[in-house]
Amino acid sequence: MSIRVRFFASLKEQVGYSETMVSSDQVATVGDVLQQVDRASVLTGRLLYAVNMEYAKLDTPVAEGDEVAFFPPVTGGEP
Amino acid sequence: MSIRVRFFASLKEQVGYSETMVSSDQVATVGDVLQQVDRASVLTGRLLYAVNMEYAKLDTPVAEGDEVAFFPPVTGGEP
Amino acid sequence: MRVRVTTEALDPWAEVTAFQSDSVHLRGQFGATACFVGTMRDFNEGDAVTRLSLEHYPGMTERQLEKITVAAADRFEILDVLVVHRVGDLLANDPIVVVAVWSVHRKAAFDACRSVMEELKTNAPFWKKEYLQQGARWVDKNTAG
Amino acid sequence: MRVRVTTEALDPWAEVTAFQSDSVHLRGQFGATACFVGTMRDFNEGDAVTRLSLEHYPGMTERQLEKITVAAADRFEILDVLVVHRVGDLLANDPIVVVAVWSVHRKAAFDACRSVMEELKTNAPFWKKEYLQQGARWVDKNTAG
Repeated sequence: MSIRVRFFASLKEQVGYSETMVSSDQVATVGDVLQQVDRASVLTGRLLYAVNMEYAKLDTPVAEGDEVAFFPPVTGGEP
Repeated sequence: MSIRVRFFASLKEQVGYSETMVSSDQVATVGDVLQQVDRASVLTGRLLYAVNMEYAKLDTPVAEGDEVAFFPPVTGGEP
Repeated sequence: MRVRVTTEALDPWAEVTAFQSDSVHLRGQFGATACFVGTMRDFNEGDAVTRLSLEHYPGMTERQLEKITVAAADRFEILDVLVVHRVGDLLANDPIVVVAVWSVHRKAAFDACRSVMEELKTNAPFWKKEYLQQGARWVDKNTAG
Repeated sequence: MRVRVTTEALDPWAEVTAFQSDSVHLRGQFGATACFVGTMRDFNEGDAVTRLSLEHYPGMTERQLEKITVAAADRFEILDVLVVHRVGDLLANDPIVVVAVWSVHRKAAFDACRSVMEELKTNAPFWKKEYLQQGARWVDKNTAG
Protein backbone atom coordinates (compact mmCIF):
# COMPACT_ATOMS: atom_id res chain seq x y z
CA MET A 1 0.00 0.00 0.00
CA SER A 2 1.22 3.45 -0.93
CA ILE A 3 0.31 6.53 1.15
CA ARG A 4 1.29 10.16 0.58
CA VAL A 5 2.22 11.79 3.89
CA ARG A 6 2.33 15.55 4.43
CA PHE A 7 3.57 17.69 7.31
CA PHE A 8 2.67 21.29 8.07
CA ALA A 9 3.95 24.21 10.16
CA SER A 10 6.11 23.23 13.17
CA LEU A 11 5.87 19.51 12.30
CA LYS A 12 7.35 20.16 8.88
CA GLU A 13 10.31 21.84 10.60
CA GLN A 14 10.63 18.98 13.10
CA VAL A 15 10.81 16.24 10.47
CA GLY A 16 12.76 18.44 8.05
CA TYR A 17 10.59 17.92 4.98
CA SER A 18 7.04 18.67 3.88
CA GLU A 19 6.08 15.29 2.45
CA THR A 20 7.08 11.70 2.00
CA MET A 21 5.64 8.40 0.77
CA VAL A 22 4.93 5.38 2.93
CA SER A 23 4.85 2.08 1.05
CA SER A 24 4.10 -0.82 3.32
CA ASP A 25 1.59 -3.57 3.84
CA GLN A 26 1.92 -3.00 7.59
CA VAL A 27 -0.11 0.23 7.67
CA ALA A 28 -3.85 0.06 8.25
CA THR A 29 -4.53 3.23 10.24
CA VAL A 30 -3.31 6.81 10.70
CA GLY A 31 -1.48 5.62 13.81
CA ASP A 32 0.43 3.04 11.74
CA VAL A 33 1.43 5.74 9.27
CA LEU A 34 2.63 7.96 12.12
CA GLN A 35 4.81 5.16 13.50
CA GLN A 36 6.34 4.60 10.05
CA VAL A 37 7.20 8.26 9.49
CA ASP A 38 8.31 9.11 13.01
CA ARG A 39 10.42 6.16 14.15
CA ALA A 40 12.75 8.54 15.98
CA SER A 41 9.83 10.28 17.76
CA VAL A 42 10.85 13.77 16.70
CA LEU A 43 7.27 15.02 16.50
CA THR A 44 6.37 16.83 19.72
CA GLY A 45 3.33 18.64 21.07
CA ARG A 46 -0.30 18.01 20.28
CA LEU A 47 -0.84 16.48 16.82
CA LEU A 48 -3.83 16.70 14.52
CA TYR A 49 -4.44 14.23 11.68
CA ALA A 50 -6.23 14.40 8.35
CA VAL A 51 -6.98 11.73 5.75
CA ASN A 52 -7.79 13.05 2.30
CA MET A 53 -8.23 16.57 3.74
CA GLU A 54 -10.78 15.52 6.37
CA TYR A 55 -9.96 15.47 10.07
CA ALA A 56 -9.17 11.95 11.29
CA LYS A 57 -8.10 10.05 14.42
CA LEU A 58 -5.24 7.70 15.13
CA ASP A 59 -7.50 4.71 14.47
CA THR A 60 -8.95 6.06 11.21
CA PRO A 61 -8.27 3.45 8.50
CA VAL A 62 -6.13 4.37 5.51
CA ALA A 63 -6.25 2.93 2.00
CA GLU A 64 -4.06 2.79 -1.10
CA GLY A 65 -3.56 6.24 -2.60
CA ASP A 66 -4.72 8.16 0.49
CA GLU A 67 -3.15 11.43 1.54
CA VAL A 68 -2.43 11.54 5.27
CA ALA A 69 -1.44 14.82 6.93
CA PHE A 70 0.05 15.62 10.33
CA PHE A 71 -0.06 19.13 11.77
CA PRO A 72 -0.21 21.09 15.02
CA PRO A 73 -3.38 22.78 16.38
CA VAL A 74 -4.60 25.41 13.95
CA THR A 75 -4.28 29.15 14.56
CA GLY A 76 -6.11 30.94 11.77
CA GLY A 77 -8.39 33.92 11.96
CA GLU A 78 -7.63 37.12 13.84
CA PRO A 79 -4.62 37.40 16.18
CA MET B 1 -43.03 80.29 32.09
CA SER B 2 -42.29 79.72 28.43
CA ILE B 3 -41.66 76.21 27.05
CA ARG B 4 -40.86 75.15 23.48
CA VAL B 5 -42.81 72.00 22.60
CA ARG B 6 -41.90 69.72 19.68
CA PHE B 7 -43.69 66.78 18.10
CA PHE B 8 -42.18 64.06 15.91
CA ALA B 9 -43.30 61.38 13.49
CA SER B 10 -46.92 60.20 13.91
CA LEU B 11 -47.53 62.66 16.78
CA LYS B 12 -46.62 65.57 14.52
CA GLU B 13 -49.26 64.35 12.06
CA GLN B 14 -51.81 63.87 14.84
CA VAL B 15 -51.47 67.42 16.21
CA GLY B 16 -50.95 68.91 12.75
CA TYR B 17 -47.78 70.88 13.50
CA SER B 18 -44.21 70.19 14.50
CA GLU B 19 -43.84 72.70 17.30
CA THR B 20 -45.58 75.22 19.52
CA MET B 21 -44.92 77.33 22.59
CA VAL B 22 -46.57 76.90 25.96
CA SER B 23 -46.61 80.03 28.12
CA SER B 24 -48.24 79.45 31.45
CA ASP B 25 -47.50 79.56 35.15
CA GLN B 26 -49.57 76.40 35.54
CA VAL B 27 -46.96 74.03 34.10
CA ALA B 28 -44.44 72.38 36.40
CA THR B 29 -43.92 68.99 34.79
CA VAL B 30 -43.89 67.23 31.41
CA GLY B 31 -47.38 65.96 32.23
CA ASP B 32 -48.62 69.54 32.69
CA VAL B 33 -47.16 70.50 29.30
CA LEU B 34 -48.85 67.53 27.67
CA GLN B 35 -52.23 68.56 29.11
CA GLN B 36 -51.74 72.09 27.78
CA VAL B 37 -50.88 71.02 24.24
CA ASP B 38 -53.34 68.15 23.93
CA ARG B 39 -56.58 69.42 25.49
CA ALA B 40 -58.55 67.53 22.85
CA SER B 41 -56.66 64.26 23.49
CA VAL B 42 -55.69 63.71 19.88
CA LEU B 43 -52.39 62.04 20.75
CA THR B 44 -52.81 58.28 20.68
CA GLY B 45 -50.58 55.27 21.25
CA ARG B 46 -47.55 55.00 23.49
CA LEU B 47 -45.81 58.34 24.04
CA LEU B 48 -42.19 59.06 24.85
CA TYR B 49 -41.02 62.35 26.36
CA ALA B 50 -37.79 64.32 26.29
CA VAL B 51 -36.73 67.47 28.11
CA ASN B 52 -33.79 69.30 26.54
CA MET B 53 -33.03 66.24 24.40
CA GLU B 54 -32.83 63.81 27.33
CA TYR B 55 -35.48 61.16 27.93
CA ALA B 56 -37.93 62.22 30.64
CA LYS B 57 -41.06 61.03 32.42
CA LEU B 58 -44.46 62.61 32.95
CA ASP B 59 -43.40 63.88 36.37
CA THR B 60 -40.05 65.30 35.18
CA PRO B 61 -40.01 69.02 36.16
CA VAL B 62 -39.74 71.65 33.44
CA ALA B 63 -38.26 75.14 33.68
CA GLU B 64 -38.33 78.41 31.79
CA GLY B 65 -36.76 78.03 28.33
CA ASP B 66 -36.86 74.23 28.29
CA GLU B 67 -37.52 72.27 25.14
CA VAL B 68 -40.04 69.48 25.67
CA ALA B 69 -40.59 66.85 22.98
CA PHE B 70 -43.30 64.23 22.47
CA PHE B 71 -42.80 61.31 20.14
CA PRO B 72 -43.76 57.68 19.53
CA PRO B 73 -41.48 54.68 20.27
CA VAL B 74 -38.32 54.91 18.17
CA THR B 75 -37.64 52.66 15.17
CA GLY B 76 -34.11 53.36 13.98
CA GLY B 77 -31.46 50.95 12.90
CA GLU B 78 -32.00 48.14 10.45
CA PRO B 79 -35.46 47.10 9.22
CA MET C 1 -15.36 57.88 18.56
CA ARG C 2 -17.41 59.28 15.72
CA VAL C 3 -21.18 59.64 15.48
CA ARG C 4 -22.78 61.06 12.36
CA VAL C 5 -26.28 61.51 10.96
CA THR C 6 -26.49 62.09 7.23
CA THR C 7 -29.17 62.86 4.66
CA GLU C 8 -26.85 61.76 1.88
CA ALA C 9 -26.41 58.26 0.47
CA LEU C 10 -24.47 56.17 2.96
CA ASP C 11 -21.58 54.01 1.79
CA PRO C 12 -20.86 51.91 4.89
CA TRP C 13 -17.58 50.49 3.67
CA ALA C 14 -16.28 53.91 2.65
CA GLU C 15 -17.20 55.24 6.10
CA VAL C 16 -15.39 52.41 7.87
CA THR C 17 -12.32 52.70 5.62
CA ALA C 18 -12.14 56.48 6.05
CA PHE C 19 -12.51 56.30 9.82
CA GLN C 20 -9.85 53.61 10.05
CA SER C 21 -7.41 55.63 7.92
CA ASP C 22 -8.02 58.73 10.05
CA SER C 23 -7.42 56.77 13.27
CA VAL C 24 -3.65 56.78 13.67
CA HIS C 25 -4.05 55.49 17.25
CA LEU C 26 -5.51 52.23 15.87
CA ARG C 27 -2.55 51.35 13.65
CA GLY C 28 -1.02 48.02 14.68
CA GLN C 29 -3.15 48.03 17.85
CA PHE C 30 -6.39 46.40 16.76
CA GLY C 31 -6.81 42.76 15.87
CA ALA C 32 -10.59 42.77 15.46
CA THR C 33 -13.19 44.89 13.69
CA ALA C 34 -16.85 43.97 14.03
CA CYS C 35 -19.16 45.81 11.74
CA PHE C 36 -22.91 45.84 11.25
CA VAL C 37 -24.82 47.36 8.34
CA GLY C 38 -28.61 47.77 8.29
CA THR C 39 -30.05 48.00 4.79
CA MET C 40 -33.53 48.80 3.50
CA ARG C 41 -35.47 45.79 2.29
CA ASP C 42 -38.16 45.98 -0.39
CA PHE C 43 -40.65 44.17 1.88
CA ASN C 44 -41.80 44.33 5.49
CA GLU C 45 -44.46 42.36 7.31
CA GLY C 46 -45.53 40.76 4.05
CA ASP C 47 -45.95 44.02 2.09
CA ALA C 48 -43.89 45.44 -0.75
CA VAL C 49 -42.25 48.67 0.41
CA THR C 50 -41.31 51.10 -2.35
CA ARG C 51 -39.57 53.72 -0.23
CA LEU C 52 -38.90 54.73 3.33
CA SER C 53 -38.81 58.10 5.02
CA LEU C 54 -36.58 58.30 8.08
CA GLU C 55 -37.27 61.14 10.48
CA HIS C 56 -35.10 62.04 13.44
CA TYR C 57 -34.72 64.62 16.21
CA PRO C 58 -31.67 66.68 15.22
CA GLY C 59 -29.47 67.32 18.21
CA MET C 60 -31.09 64.71 20.44
CA THR C 61 -30.14 61.96 17.99
CA GLU C 62 -26.44 62.83 18.07
CA ARG C 63 -26.54 63.23 21.85
CA GLN C 64 -28.14 59.82 22.35
CA LEU C 65 -25.78 58.13 19.89
CA GLU C 66 -22.83 59.64 21.74
CA LYS C 67 -24.13 58.35 25.06
CA ILE C 68 -24.52 54.90 23.51
CA THR C 69 -20.95 54.82 22.18
CA VAL C 70 -19.50 56.13 25.46
CA ALA C 71 -21.45 53.47 27.36
CA ALA C 72 -20.10 50.76 25.03
CA ALA C 73 -16.53 52.00 25.53
CA ASP C 74 -17.05 51.88 29.32
CA ARG C 75 -18.55 48.41 29.28
CA PHE C 76 -16.39 46.60 26.71
CA GLU C 77 -12.64 46.53 26.12
CA ILE C 78 -12.72 48.34 22.81
CA LEU C 79 -10.42 50.80 21.08
CA ASP C 80 -12.94 52.79 19.06
CA VAL C 81 -16.50 52.97 17.70
CA LEU C 82 -18.10 54.50 14.63
CA VAL C 83 -21.84 55.03 14.11
CA VAL C 84 -23.28 56.58 10.95
CA HIS C 85 -27.06 56.72 10.44
CA ARG C 86 -28.90 57.81 7.35
CA VAL C 87 -32.06 59.95 7.52
CA GLY C 88 -34.47 61.27 4.89
CA ASP C 89 -35.84 59.41 1.88
CA LEU C 90 -34.49 55.92 1.17
CA LEU C 91 -35.07 53.34 -1.53
CA ALA C 92 -34.75 49.56 -1.32
CA ASN C 93 -31.16 48.36 -1.00
CA ASP C 94 -30.03 51.69 0.52
CA PRO C 95 -27.86 51.27 3.62
CA ILE C 96 -29.50 52.84 6.69
CA VAL C 97 -26.94 52.45 9.43
CA VAL C 98 -23.38 51.29 9.99
CA VAL C 99 -21.86 50.46 13.38
CA ALA C 100 -18.18 49.47 13.51
CA VAL C 101 -16.11 48.59 16.56
CA TRP C 102 -12.33 48.10 16.83
CA SER C 103 -10.71 46.07 19.61
CA VAL C 104 -7.67 43.94 20.40
CA HIS C 105 -9.61 40.65 20.48
CA ARG C 106 -12.79 39.62 18.71
CA LYS C 107 -15.07 38.99 21.68
CA ALA C 108 -15.20 42.64 22.77
CA ALA C 109 -15.73 43.83 19.19
CA PHE C 110 -18.65 41.46 18.58
CA ASP C 111 -20.26 42.16 21.97
CA ALA C 112 -19.92 45.92 21.69
CA CYS C 113 -21.15 46.09 18.09
CA ARG C 114 -24.27 44.14 18.96
CA SER C 115 -24.86 46.15 22.11
CA VAL C 116 -24.58 49.47 20.26
CA MET C 117 -27.13 48.26 17.68
CA GLU C 118 -29.59 47.18 20.38
CA GLU C 119 -29.21 50.47 22.26
CA LEU C 120 -29.54 52.45 19.06
CA LYS C 121 -32.83 50.75 18.24
CA THR C 122 -34.14 51.38 21.74
CA ASN C 123 -32.84 54.86 22.51
CA ALA C 124 -31.97 56.85 19.41
CA PRO C 125 -34.84 59.07 18.20
CA PHE C 126 -35.40 57.84 14.65
CA TRP C 127 -38.78 57.01 13.12
CA LYS C 128 -39.51 55.09 9.94
CA LYS C 129 -42.43 55.70 7.62
CA GLU C 130 -42.95 53.07 4.94
CA TYR C 131 -44.55 53.83 1.58
CA LEU C 132 -46.57 50.93 0.26
CA GLN C 133 -48.48 50.74 -3.01
CA GLN C 134 -51.70 51.47 -1.11
CA GLY C 135 -50.39 54.31 1.07
CA ALA C 136 -47.98 55.01 3.90
CA ARG C 137 -47.62 53.74 7.46
CA TRP C 138 -45.40 54.52 10.42
CA VAL C 139 -43.36 51.55 11.56
CA ASP C 140 -44.44 51.23 15.16
CA LYS C 141 -42.19 48.56 16.54
CA ASN C 142 -38.64 47.37 16.37
CA THR C 143 -37.57 43.95 15.20
CA ALA C 144 -36.37 41.64 17.97
CA GLY C 145 -32.62 41.66 18.45
CA MET D 1 -21.56 31.37 -0.69
CA ARG D 2 -17.97 32.22 -1.46
CA VAL D 3 -14.80 30.97 0.21
CA ARG D 4 -11.42 32.20 -0.91
CA VAL D 5 -7.81 31.90 0.23
CA THR D 6 -5.44 34.51 -1.14
CA THR D 7 -1.73 35.26 -1.02
CA GLU D 8 -2.39 38.82 -2.14
CA ALA D 9 -3.15 41.84 0.03
CA LEU D 10 -6.69 41.57 1.33
CA ASP D 11 -9.03 44.56 1.19
CA PRO D 12 -11.96 43.37 3.32
CA TRP D 13 -14.32 46.17 2.35
CA ALA D 14 -13.62 45.71 -1.36
CA GLU D 15 -14.32 41.97 -0.96
CA VAL D 16 -17.62 42.60 0.79
CA THR D 17 -18.68 45.26 -1.70
CA ALA D 18 -17.79 43.11 -4.70
CA PHE D 19 -19.59 40.06 -3.33
CA GLN D 20 -22.68 42.13 -2.55
CA SER D 21 -22.74 43.62 -6.07
CA ASP D 22 -22.38 40.17 -7.62
CA SER D 23 -25.22 38.79 -5.50
CA VAL D 24 -28.35 39.73 -7.40
CA HIS D 25 -30.38 37.39 -5.18
CA LEU D 26 -29.63 39.63 -2.19
CA ARG D 27 -31.01 42.85 -3.69
CA GLY D 28 -33.86 44.21 -1.58
CA GLN D 29 -33.91 40.95 0.43
CA PHE D 30 -31.37 41.56 3.17
CA GLY D 31 -31.79 43.94 6.06
CA ALA D 32 -28.66 42.99 7.96
CA THR D 33 -24.98 42.47 7.20
CA ALA D 34 -22.64 41.42 9.99
CA CYS D 35 -19.00 41.55 9.14
CA PHE D 36 -15.83 40.67 11.00
CA VAL D 37 -12.28 41.58 10.02
CA GLY D 38 -9.19 40.15 11.72
CA THR D 39 -6.10 42.33 11.35
CA MET D 40 -2.46 41.77 12.22
CA ARG D 41 -1.33 43.60 15.34
CA ASP D 42 2.27 44.73 15.89
CA PHE D 43 2.36 43.00 19.29
CA ASN D 44 1.36 39.65 20.78
CA GLU D 45 1.78 38.29 24.28
CA GLY D 46 3.84 41.35 25.22
CA ASP D 47 6.30 41.11 22.33
CA ALA D 48 6.72 43.34 19.30
CA VAL D 49 5.91 41.34 16.16
CA THR D 50 7.50 42.63 12.97
CA ARG D 51 5.89 40.21 10.53
CA LEU D 52 3.78 37.11 10.35
CA SER D 53 3.93 34.10 8.07
CA LEU D 54 0.62 32.33 7.55
CA GLU D 55 0.83 28.75 6.31
CA HIS D 56 -2.15 26.67 5.23
CA TYR D 57 -3.06 23.31 3.73
CA PRO D 58 -4.21 24.10 0.17
CA GLY D 59 -7.31 22.14 -0.70
CA MET D 60 -8.13 21.13 2.87
CA THR D 61 -8.46 24.78 3.88
CA GLU D 62 -11.06 25.52 1.22
CA ARG D 63 -12.90 22.28 1.99
CA GLN D 64 -13.07 23.04 5.71
CA LEU D 65 -14.14 26.66 5.11
CA GLU D 66 -16.90 25.43 2.81
CA LYS D 67 -18.12 22.99 5.46
CA ILE D 68 -18.15 25.82 7.99
CA THR D 69 -20.22 28.12 5.78
CA VAL D 70 -22.66 25.34 4.85
CA ALA D 71 -23.08 24.50 8.54
CA ALA D 72 -23.78 28.17 9.34
CA ALA D 73 -26.39 28.35 6.56
CA ASP D 74 -28.05 25.22 7.98
CA ARG D 75 -28.05 26.47 11.54
CA PHE D 76 -28.95 30.15 11.12
CA GLU D 77 -31.55 31.95 8.99
CA ILE D 78 -29.10 33.62 6.69
CA LEU D 79 -29.11 34.55 3.02
CA ASP D 80 -25.41 34.32 2.23
CA VAL D 81 -21.86 34.11 3.63
CA LEU D 82 -18.46 35.25 2.42
CA VAL D 83 -15.11 34.15 3.88
CA VAL D 84 -11.77 35.40 2.55
CA HIS D 85 -8.54 34.46 4.33
CA ARG D 86 -5.07 35.76 3.61
CA VAL D 87 -2.01 33.47 3.65
CA GLY D 88 1.71 34.10 3.16
CA ASP D 89 3.75 36.97 4.57
CA LEU D 90 1.94 39.73 6.43
CA LEU D 91 2.98 42.98 8.07
CA ALA D 92 1.33 44.82 10.95
CA ASN D 93 -2.01 46.37 10.08
CA ASP D 94 -2.58 43.89 7.23
CA PRO D 95 -6.08 42.35 7.24
CA ILE D 96 -5.93 38.57 7.74
CA VAL D 97 -9.52 37.44 7.39
CA VAL D 98 -12.96 38.77 6.56
CA VAL D 99 -16.24 37.01 7.32
CA ALA D 100 -19.49 38.63 6.18
CA VAL D 101 -23.04 37.34 6.60
CA TRP D 102 -26.25 38.64 5.03
CA SER D 103 -29.69 37.98 6.54
CA VAL D 104 -33.17 39.46 6.82
CA HIS D 105 -32.82 40.37 10.51
CA ARG D 106 -29.76 41.24 12.57
CA LYS D 107 -29.83 38.41 15.10
CA ALA D 108 -29.08 35.68 12.56
CA ALA D 109 -26.34 37.77 10.90
CA PHE D 110 -24.56 38.46 14.21
CA ASP D 111 -24.90 34.86 15.43
CA ALA D 112 -23.74 33.31 12.18
CA CYS D 113 -20.79 35.69 11.71
CA ARG D 114 -19.52 34.92 15.19
CA SER D 115 -20.08 31.20 14.76
CA VAL D 116 -18.17 31.11 11.47
CA MET D 117 -15.22 32.92 13.10
CA GLU D 118 -15.14 30.47 16.02
CA GLU D 119 -15.34 27.46 13.72
CA LEU D 120 -12.70 28.90 11.43
CA LYS D 121 -10.28 29.31 14.33
CA THR D 122 -10.94 25.75 15.49
CA ASN D 123 -11.20 23.84 12.22
CA ALA D 124 -9.53 25.61 9.33
CA PRO D 125 -5.91 24.48 8.77
CA PHE D 126 -3.99 27.74 9.07
CA TRP D 127 -0.81 28.21 11.13
CA LYS D 128 0.81 31.46 12.18
CA LYS D 129 4.52 32.01 12.64
CA GLU D 130 5.48 35.29 14.27
CA TYR D 131 8.79 37.02 13.59
CA LEU D 132 10.09 38.87 16.63
CA GLN D 133 13.26 40.92 16.90
CA GLN D 134 14.97 37.97 18.58
CA GLY D 135 13.72 35.26 16.22
CA ALA D 136 10.58 33.45 15.13
CA ARG D 137 7.96 31.38 16.94
CA TRP D 138 4.92 29.37 15.94
CA VAL D 139 1.72 30.64 17.52
CA ASP D 140 0.49 27.58 19.36
CA LYS D 141 -2.88 28.58 20.66
CA ASN D 142 -5.92 30.54 19.64
CA THR D 143 -7.28 33.55 21.48
CA ALA D 144 -10.45 32.90 23.44
CA GLY D 145 -13.59 33.77 21.54
